[in-house]
Amino acid sequence: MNAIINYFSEVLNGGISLLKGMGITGKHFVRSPKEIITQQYPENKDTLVFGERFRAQLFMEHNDENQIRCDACQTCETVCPNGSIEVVWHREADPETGKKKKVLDKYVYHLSMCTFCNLCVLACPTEAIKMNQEFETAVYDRSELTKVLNKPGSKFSQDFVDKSLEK
Amino acid sequence: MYDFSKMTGAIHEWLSSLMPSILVTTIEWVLIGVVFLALFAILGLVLVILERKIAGFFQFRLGPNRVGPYGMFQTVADTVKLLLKELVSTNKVDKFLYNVAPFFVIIAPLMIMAVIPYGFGLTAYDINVGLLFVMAVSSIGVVGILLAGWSSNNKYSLIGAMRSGAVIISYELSMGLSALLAIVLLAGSLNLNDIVMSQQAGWWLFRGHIPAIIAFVIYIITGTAETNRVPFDLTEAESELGAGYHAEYSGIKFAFFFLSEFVNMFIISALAVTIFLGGWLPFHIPGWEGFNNSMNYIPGPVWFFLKTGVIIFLLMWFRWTFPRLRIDQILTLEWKYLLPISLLNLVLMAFVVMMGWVF
Amino acid sequence: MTRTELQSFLTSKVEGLEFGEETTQYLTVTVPREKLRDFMFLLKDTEELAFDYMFSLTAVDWFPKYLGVVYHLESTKYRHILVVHVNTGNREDDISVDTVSDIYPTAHFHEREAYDLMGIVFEGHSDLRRLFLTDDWVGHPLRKDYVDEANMIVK
Amino acid sequence: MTTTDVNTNLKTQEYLINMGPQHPAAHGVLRLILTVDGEIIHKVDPDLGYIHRSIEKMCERDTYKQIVHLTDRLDYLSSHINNEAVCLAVENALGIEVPDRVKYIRTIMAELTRLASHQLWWGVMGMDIGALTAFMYAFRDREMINDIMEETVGARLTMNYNIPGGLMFDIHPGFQKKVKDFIKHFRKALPEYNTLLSDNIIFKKRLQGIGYISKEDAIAYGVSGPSARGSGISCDVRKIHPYSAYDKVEFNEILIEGGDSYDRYMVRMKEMEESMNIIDQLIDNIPEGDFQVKTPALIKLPKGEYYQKVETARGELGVFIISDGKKSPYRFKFRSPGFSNLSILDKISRGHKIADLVAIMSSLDFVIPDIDR
Repeated sequence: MNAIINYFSEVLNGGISLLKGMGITGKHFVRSPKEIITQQYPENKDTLVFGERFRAQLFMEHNDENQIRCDACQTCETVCPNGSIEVVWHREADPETGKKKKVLDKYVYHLSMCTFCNLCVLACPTEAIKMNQEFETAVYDRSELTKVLNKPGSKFSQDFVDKSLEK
Repeated sequence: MYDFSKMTGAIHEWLSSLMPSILVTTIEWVLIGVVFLALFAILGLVLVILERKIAGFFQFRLGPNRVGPYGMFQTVADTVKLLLKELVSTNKVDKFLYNVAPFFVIIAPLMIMAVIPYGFGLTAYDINVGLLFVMAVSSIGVVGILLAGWSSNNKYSLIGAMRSGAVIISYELSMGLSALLAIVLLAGSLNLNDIVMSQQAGWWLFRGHIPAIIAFVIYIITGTAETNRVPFDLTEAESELGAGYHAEYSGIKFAFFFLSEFVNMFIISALAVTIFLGGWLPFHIPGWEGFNNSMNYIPGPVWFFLKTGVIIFLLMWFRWTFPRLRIDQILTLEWKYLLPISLLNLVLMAFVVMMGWVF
Repeated sequence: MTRTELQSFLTSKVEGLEFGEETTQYLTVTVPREKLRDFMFLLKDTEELAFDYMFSLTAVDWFPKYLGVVYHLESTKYRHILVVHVNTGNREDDISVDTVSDIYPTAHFHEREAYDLMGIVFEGHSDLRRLFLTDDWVGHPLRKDYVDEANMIVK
Repeated sequence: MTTTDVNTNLKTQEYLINMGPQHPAAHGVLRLILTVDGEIIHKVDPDLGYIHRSIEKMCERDTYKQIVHLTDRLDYLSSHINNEAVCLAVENALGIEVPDRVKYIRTIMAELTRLASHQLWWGVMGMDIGALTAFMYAFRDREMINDIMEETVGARLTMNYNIPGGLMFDIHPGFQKKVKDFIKHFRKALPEYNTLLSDNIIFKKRLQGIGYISKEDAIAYGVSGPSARGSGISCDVRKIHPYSAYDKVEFNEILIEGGDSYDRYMVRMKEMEESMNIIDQLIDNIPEGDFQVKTPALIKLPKGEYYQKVETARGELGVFIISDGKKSPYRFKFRSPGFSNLSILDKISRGHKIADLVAIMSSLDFVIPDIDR
């Protein structure tokens, strides 16, 4: 007799547990218009909010006079674990002091090799490079992933460095 | 109640007056075939979008929302895509069986659709062994699944097909023998139209009280198993077998399997409605004459599809809630639980009918 | 058992053990190759030691002398930890070490990994195949003198 | 004819199935070569290496500060805890004591990571068993953790927030409030998880009695983490060898004696509650102070061997460094929890069905990059 009672109580309890589960999904089905978490991506592009620290890709800050804060010290190049940064530079005599100084030619950034570890940004003594929030990095050709970060004709400016370090 | 046989009779007479009878029969066949194929396609499209939308809402998503308003034309786009796709198959398949399998699975639901009463006098093939016909024909579908699994020459497909065979053969038992037979005892007929008409005083689900409710629950469980849907979807078991029996199919052949799953779901629901929920009969509450009269104004087919929709929603609700059973658990459920209970239920029902305890 | 107790206990039981310096994090002991299995049995079966949990097996290339295996053992009962070192004869042809996979089943996988990447042959291992790399791979990548000009970026 | 003759005549043929490397239940690219009789598994032979990146070899090339970001890619679901392991090892070797603030933040972050990992595991477990909706419920909640991480750390998955000597930045001003909001939300959501799956009869039947690991086996095979605690072994590194702020918080080590898949499942479910308790205790008490200690630009560890254990979401992660005094380690070994947990798969899945193997695999919670390294 016990076996029969067990048999039917098992069926009943099993059924109840199933119904409870359906209750959970049912509750969310009824409530779903309020709860929808889908983001309509390309349409909501303008309203997308990122954390200010979100690391998408490296960029170099230029001011209005096309000046940069990078003095080609190559710290970022040595600190990068993946070799995604190449600093191309030459020596030039400073017109005021006459000392020979490094001058940046090209700041080459291989996005394809970057793991967004942020070590270069931390290491930079002049805060010349930063991470921006441009996360759409898909391109049609692999060569487009190799970027030159400094704009043509940009010049290193000590004032610019001082200004930004003050903040 | 509008008798649709008047309309069809009028068409038949009009055609007969124009041409010899053999031509009339041919034209009528073609007409009915076209109508049912259209119904089949429309059902497939509607049910697929419905499933995806409902799944979305269960999961706080939007579901398809790109093609057309609210994504309503998503399935149309998908169908076009599937039609245009290349038919890829491995060269190790058993060519003939591989190609013939999709048609098996599509023919079974098409044939069953012929005997279902959609409205008063709206049945393509009104035979007196309707229920028996349904049970017999629905077994053809599994042949298609077995053929697909076997001919694909893929171990995953084979496992899926064998599971499907085991499940469907065992679940037909409690579905046919007990759940449906219980109502046949009440209605006293195997003809689906007669079963519907016998429910004019009230649906069998309510009139047959406890045994009918048990029969209905068992029918819904077995029906879910017959259509290979969650929690009995182990034939295609996404996480175990990839796609199971249709893993090697692509393009329109895959679409056939896909469609037949949804149309099977419609058929299971339609049968549940016909047998337990009064088919195309309107919803009546005894004593509320005004309410009942106003209900009568809604045409039968609308009632039929409305009720079917409710059952389909129930099946979808199952799918988006439950985990999947294992093969031996499915067979245990059938042989140790459903079959004994439904046999017992049959005896109970016979007793109820004998004592005349039906409302 | 504390570190000093463990050291004196082991010295009394087995001869030829070399203990590491005092400053190391855990008690470190180097075992002669031929005594490894006996030593491991002793560690596992002695009631007072009960080193039943091998949580790490590391293969090391002590370039250019020999290859080595480092076993990290812990007792789930007493929670003391012992590091066992064992070294092969050289790096070229005498590179076998007795297996401990029957004593500590977890070593079964770890030894396959060590064989695959470092090339140490574990004598008596039931199924010593490459684990990560393909069967026809030439060389053992974790060795210090392994050269793969195509895939390795040397800074 | 004797009975033995009948048996030999009835013998069916075994066959091989390749499960993976591309398989929905492999959770990555794990290939299992199954020897099957019908649906009964006779042997499981894991074939690894489909995403082996040789991180240990790369570590021998990099400096200690650079190594940290590689560990994000081991077990990507507990990336913060992996970072922490390397940083702790380096700090201990150098004898650096980090400020309490760092310890607290690290612990909170680690527990958030554990929660996120367990949520993902829960969703995927549901999906492996066939309940598709569970996945979305888990992801809704996991998204909140990811947003917290994005705001404070700057990345959602591969965080790289720890550096030897502390943290990369201080926490975001909104961090504490967001974490509290999340905990409040998740305390309500977790009972839903239990009603939807844990109490479900089908789910229970699928897991109970499947993949039994005995206490002895679990120790011998080096199983660790929730998988071992489901067999009743006390192996929580946070309790046994406390690191960061774990000695300052009260929490229970969840132990269930059963040893089957359902017990492993329940351990993780209850661990989520414990994680929330730990965060509750710490979140309001983060002490003021620096978020990092100055370290030399090029860290050189003294000659010697260093080992650091931490408890990731999957079990015990060990970092073993052999240093020869140079800027890069001489040998860097990760003792990954998944690798040892995988070694028992063959033993416990024999005699079960293919569907059970899927359940066992998700109950052991594999992350393949963790196994392959």
